[in-house]
Amino acid sequence: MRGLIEENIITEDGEFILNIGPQHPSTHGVLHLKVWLDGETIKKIEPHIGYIHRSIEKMSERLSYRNFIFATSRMDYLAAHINNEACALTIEKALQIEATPRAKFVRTILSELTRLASHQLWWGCTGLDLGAVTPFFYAFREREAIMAIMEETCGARLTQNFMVPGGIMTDIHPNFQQRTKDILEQIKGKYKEYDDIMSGNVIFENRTKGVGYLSKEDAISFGVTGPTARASGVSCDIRKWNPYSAYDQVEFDEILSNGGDCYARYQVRMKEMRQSVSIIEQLIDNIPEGDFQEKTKMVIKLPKGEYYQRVETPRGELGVYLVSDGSANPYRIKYRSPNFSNLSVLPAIAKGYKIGDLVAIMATIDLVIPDIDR
Amino acid sequence: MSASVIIFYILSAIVLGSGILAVTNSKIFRAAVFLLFSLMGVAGLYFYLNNNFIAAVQMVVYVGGIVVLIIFSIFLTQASGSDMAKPNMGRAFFSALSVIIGLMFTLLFIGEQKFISTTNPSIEPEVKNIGRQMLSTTEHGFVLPFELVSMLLLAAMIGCIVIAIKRPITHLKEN
Amino acid sequence: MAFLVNYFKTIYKTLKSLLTGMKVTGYYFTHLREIHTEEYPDNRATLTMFDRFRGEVIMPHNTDNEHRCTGCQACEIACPNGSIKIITKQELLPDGKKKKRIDTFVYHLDLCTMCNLCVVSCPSDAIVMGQNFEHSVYDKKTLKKILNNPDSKLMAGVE
Amino acid sequence: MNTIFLYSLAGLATLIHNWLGKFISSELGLHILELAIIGLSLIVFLVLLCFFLGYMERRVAAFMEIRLGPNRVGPQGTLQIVADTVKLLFKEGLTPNSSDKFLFNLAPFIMVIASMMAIAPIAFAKDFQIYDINIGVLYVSAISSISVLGILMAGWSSNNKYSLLGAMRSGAQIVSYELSVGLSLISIVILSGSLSLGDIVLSQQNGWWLFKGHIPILISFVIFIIASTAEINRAPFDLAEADQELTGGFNTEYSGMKFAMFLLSEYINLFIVSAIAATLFLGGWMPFHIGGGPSSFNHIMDLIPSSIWFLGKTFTIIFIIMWFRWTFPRLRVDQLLNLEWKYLLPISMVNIIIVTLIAIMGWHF
Repeated sequence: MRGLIEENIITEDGEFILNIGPQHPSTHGVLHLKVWLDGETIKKIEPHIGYIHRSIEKMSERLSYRNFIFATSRMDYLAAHINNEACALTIEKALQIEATPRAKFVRTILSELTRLASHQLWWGCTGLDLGAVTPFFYAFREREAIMAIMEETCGARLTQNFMVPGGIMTDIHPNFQQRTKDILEQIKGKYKEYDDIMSGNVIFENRTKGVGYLSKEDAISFGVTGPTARASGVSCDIRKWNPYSAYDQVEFDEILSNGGDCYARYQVRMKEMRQSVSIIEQLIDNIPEGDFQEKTKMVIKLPKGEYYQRVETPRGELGVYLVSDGSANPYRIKYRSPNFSNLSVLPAIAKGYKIGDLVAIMATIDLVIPDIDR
Repeated sequence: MSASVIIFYILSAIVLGSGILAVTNSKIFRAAVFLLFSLMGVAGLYFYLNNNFIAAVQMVVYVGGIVVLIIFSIFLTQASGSDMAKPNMGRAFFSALSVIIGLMFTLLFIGEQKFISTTNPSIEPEVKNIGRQMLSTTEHGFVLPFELVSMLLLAAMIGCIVIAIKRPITHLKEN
Repeated sequence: MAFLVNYFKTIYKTLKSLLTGMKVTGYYFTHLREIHTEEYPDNRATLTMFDRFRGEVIMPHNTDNEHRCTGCQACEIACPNGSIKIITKQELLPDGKKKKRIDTFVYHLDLCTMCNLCVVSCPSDAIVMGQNFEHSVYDKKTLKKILNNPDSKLMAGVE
Repeated sequence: MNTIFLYSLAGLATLIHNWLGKFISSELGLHILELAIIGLSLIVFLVLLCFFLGYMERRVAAFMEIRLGPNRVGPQGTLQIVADTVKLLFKEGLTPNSSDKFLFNLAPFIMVIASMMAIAPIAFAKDFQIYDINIGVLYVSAISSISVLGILMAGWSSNNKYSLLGAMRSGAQIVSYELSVGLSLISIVILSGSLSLGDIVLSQQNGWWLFKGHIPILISFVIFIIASTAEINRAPFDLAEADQELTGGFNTEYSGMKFAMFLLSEYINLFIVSAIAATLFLGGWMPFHIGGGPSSFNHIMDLIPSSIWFLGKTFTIIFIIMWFRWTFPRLRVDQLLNLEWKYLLPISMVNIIIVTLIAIMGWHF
C-alpha cells in the first residue's frame, strides 16, 4: 500500500490548497479556482482560466461583417441578444447609419427580455448555490415563457442571432406583443413569491449579508461593471450614460446600492428585474410601424478606422473594439467582456470568508465562464 | 458451553484483540478506530451483564465523546496519514516492563479476590434511582465518580488540544 | 433587557420567515395543477414547434419535384461555418444555351449553428428552416445531407 | 382510563415462538433462529422503507418544485427506486488508490449498522417492539453517536480534501447538536419518569405530551425537530455533503453499493428520528384521544390500528423534515454552530428547568 501521502492533503508549508473546479457544481462552468485555506477560511484565491477558450475574436477576423455576429452568442450565452446587438451597433456606427425606429424598439424589448431571462436564471442559480434547490424551478418557469417568446420571434431559444447590421433579421411575430404582455403580468405576480422563498428568508439573509464586501474604490479600480459594481455604489449603467437603441426614449432608474455585499448585489438584480419589466411595458405598445431593417449592401465594407461600442449586458459592460482596414473582414476584434473584469475582483473580495461564502460570492457576481475565456 | 459463555468469549476477544491492534498499529487514525472497537466491546460486556445504563453511558461518553475528540485532534494534526515513528529501544523496554508488572499485579489481585455472588437485588435503572444514586453522597451514592467522569472528559479535551497544537515544521523543510 | 428583547425578536423573525418560505413550497405541493413538466417523448404527437423555429435547413420541393435553387452560392458565402457546399453543373437548356444549375446542395448538419444567415441571404427563397429538431444519429456521416432531391429541377420562372 | 381496544400484536410473537418450538428442541437453536428471523425481517423492512422514503422524497421534492418527479418506471414511477438500486448494485465500487482502503470500506458498514441498531427499541405498534430496553431513550442517543464516526472515517480515509472538510464539518455539527437533542429528549423523560420508550408511550394514554406538557414541550419538540434534522445531516444542515460547496463532502469518493449504503443509513436515520419524535411527543402508537371528550370519538379513534397511528405520525414528521429540505438554503458552518450554541442550547436549558418545575408541581395534565 502506498499509504496516505500527506503532501496530497497539506503542502510542505502547512498550507491546505483546495482545487475548486474545473468541474465543480458551483463554478457554473469550467472555471478553476485554486484556493488556499486555513481551516475553512480562504487565505488566497487564484483563478485559472482558459479551459473553454474558443478564440472567438480570432475566428471573427476570417468572417465577414455580417457573419461574425453569430459567434458572439456563444460568449455570454445568457445574453446572446445583447452581445449580438453590440456587434450590430458597432457596424452601424462605422457605417454611420442607424437602425430603423421599429428595429430599435424591438431590439430594446428583446434585450430587456434577455436581461429578465438572465436574471431569472441567476436568481435560480443563486438559490441553488446556497443550497435551496426549489427556487431554481420557479425561476425556470418564468424563464421558459420568455424563451418561448424568443423561439417564436427569433427562431431560437438561447443563441438567437436576430440582430443584423441595420436592424433585425425578420419582422416580429404577430403574437410577440401579446405574449410579452402576458409574461410581464406573470412575472409581476411572482415578485412576492420570490421574496417569500428567498429574499426574506432568514438563512438566505445571513448567508449573504456582510459577505464578500466590495468597496466602491475597489470596484472602480478592478474595472467591475454591471449590477456587481452598482451594488457598490458605482454608477455605470451604459443604458443611462450612453444610451443606445431606444433607451433614450424610456424612463427607468439606475439601481444603485451602497451595501457592497452579496445581499446588495442580490437586491440590485432583483430591482433591475422590476426596471426591465417597466421598460418593456413602456415600449411594447408603442412599437412604430415601418421597416424592420435598414437597407445595407450585400457585402459590408467598413471604412478604415477603429470603432468602439459598448452596451449593458446583464453582467456589466460589454465593449466591442473593432479595427477595420477597409476590407470585407474585420482586421481585429476585441471584446471587453464584463465577466473577465468581474472575475478579477473575486480573489480580492473572497479573502477571509468561508468556502460557503465563496459560493455565495460567485453566485452574486454572476459569472458566465464562456464569456471570461471567449 | 452455553450461549452466554460463547458471547462472553467473543466480546472479550473483540475487546482484547482490538485493544492490541490499537496499541500496535502504526497509523494513528487506525489505532483510534481500533480503540473505538475496544470500547464498544466493553459496552457490549456491560450489555451482556444486563447493565444497560452503564453500557449506554459507556457508549455516550467514550464512543460519542472521547473517541470523537481523539479523532478530531488527529484530524487537526498534520501527520495523521503517515506511519508513526518507531519508539526508541529504551522507552519500549521500560514500557514493556511496566506492562508486565501491571499485568502481574492485576493477576495477583484477581487470584486473591474471592468473587462472592451478591444476593442484593439489582437496582432498576429507573430515572428516579439513577438520579438518586448520582446525586447522593451516602454509601451507594455516585456523586464523586460522577464528578470524576467530568474531569476525565476535561482531561481528554485538554489532551486533544495539546496533540492538536501545531508543531513547528522546520524538520520537514530541512529534508 | 434590550438584549433579551432583541434575542426573542430575532427568534420570532426567523420562525416567521421560515414559515413564509414553507408556505410557498407547501402551496405548490398542494396545487398539483401548477406542475410545469413537459413530458417530451410522450407529447410528441401533440408537440408543435413555432413556425419560425430553426431546426435544420431544408429545401422545399413542389409536387413536380422542382426547387427554387439557382445555385448562386449566396448561402455558401453567407454561412459562417462552411456547412453549405453547392456543387454546380452546366446544363444544356432546350434553347441551346448552357446554364449553370445545381448538381448537389450539400448541407453539413453537424457544422450548422442554425444562425439563419443562409436563409436570409437567399435571393430566390430556395431554402428555409425546418422545424425538425430530433437530429441524433448513431453515425456521424449521416449528418451530411444533400438537400435537393434526385432528378429535381429548377422551378420555372426562378432566375 | 383503560379503555383501549387496540388490537395487540403480542400474540403474534408468541404464536411464531410456539410454532417454531415444535421443530427445534434446543433452546439455543431456537433463540438463534428467532434472532435471525427478526434480523432478516428488520433488514427487509428497512430496505423496503428506504425504497418508499426514496420515492416519497422524490415525489415531495418534485411537487414542491412544480415537477412531476419519477413517472416512468412502474405505475406512477414507484419502481424508479428499484431501478436505481439495481443500477447502484451493478455499478463498480471504486476505491481510490491512495485511500486507506480498510477504513474506506468499513465506513459505510459502520453507518448502516449504527442506524439499524438504533431501531431496536422503537415501538412500531402496541406490544410490537424488537427490544423494550429499559433505557430506550439513552440507548438511541448512544447508538446514534456511532454514526458520526462512520462519517469521520469515510471523510478521512477517502484522502480527498472535499471529503476531509465534509467530515470535519459533520463532526463539529453532530457533536454539538447532540446536546440539544439530548436535552429535548430529557424534557420528556422528566415528565414521564421513565427512559423506556414503551413506558413513555403508555404514559401518553390520556393525551400526547405535546398537548399535555404545555408550551415548554412544544418548544422542546421544535428544538428536537431542528436539532435532529441537523444530526442526521439533512438540508438545511447538510454541510457534510454540501453538494454546491464540497461536491458531496464525505461521500464524494464513494460509488456503487457503498454509496447506496450511505443513502440507506441516511433514510433509516430519518425514519428513526421521526419515529422517536412521534413516540416521545406524539404518543407513538397511541391513538388521538380527547380527555373528557365524547367517548364515541375516542372509540372511533381506537378502531384505527395502532401501527397506522405510529406510521402516520412518523411519516408526518418525515414529511416536515423533507419540507425543510426542499425549501431552505443551507446554513454556513459558523452559523450552524451559532444556531446551536446561541439559540437552541440556551433555550433548551431554560426550557428544561421549566419542564422540571412543571413536573415537580404536577402542572401537566
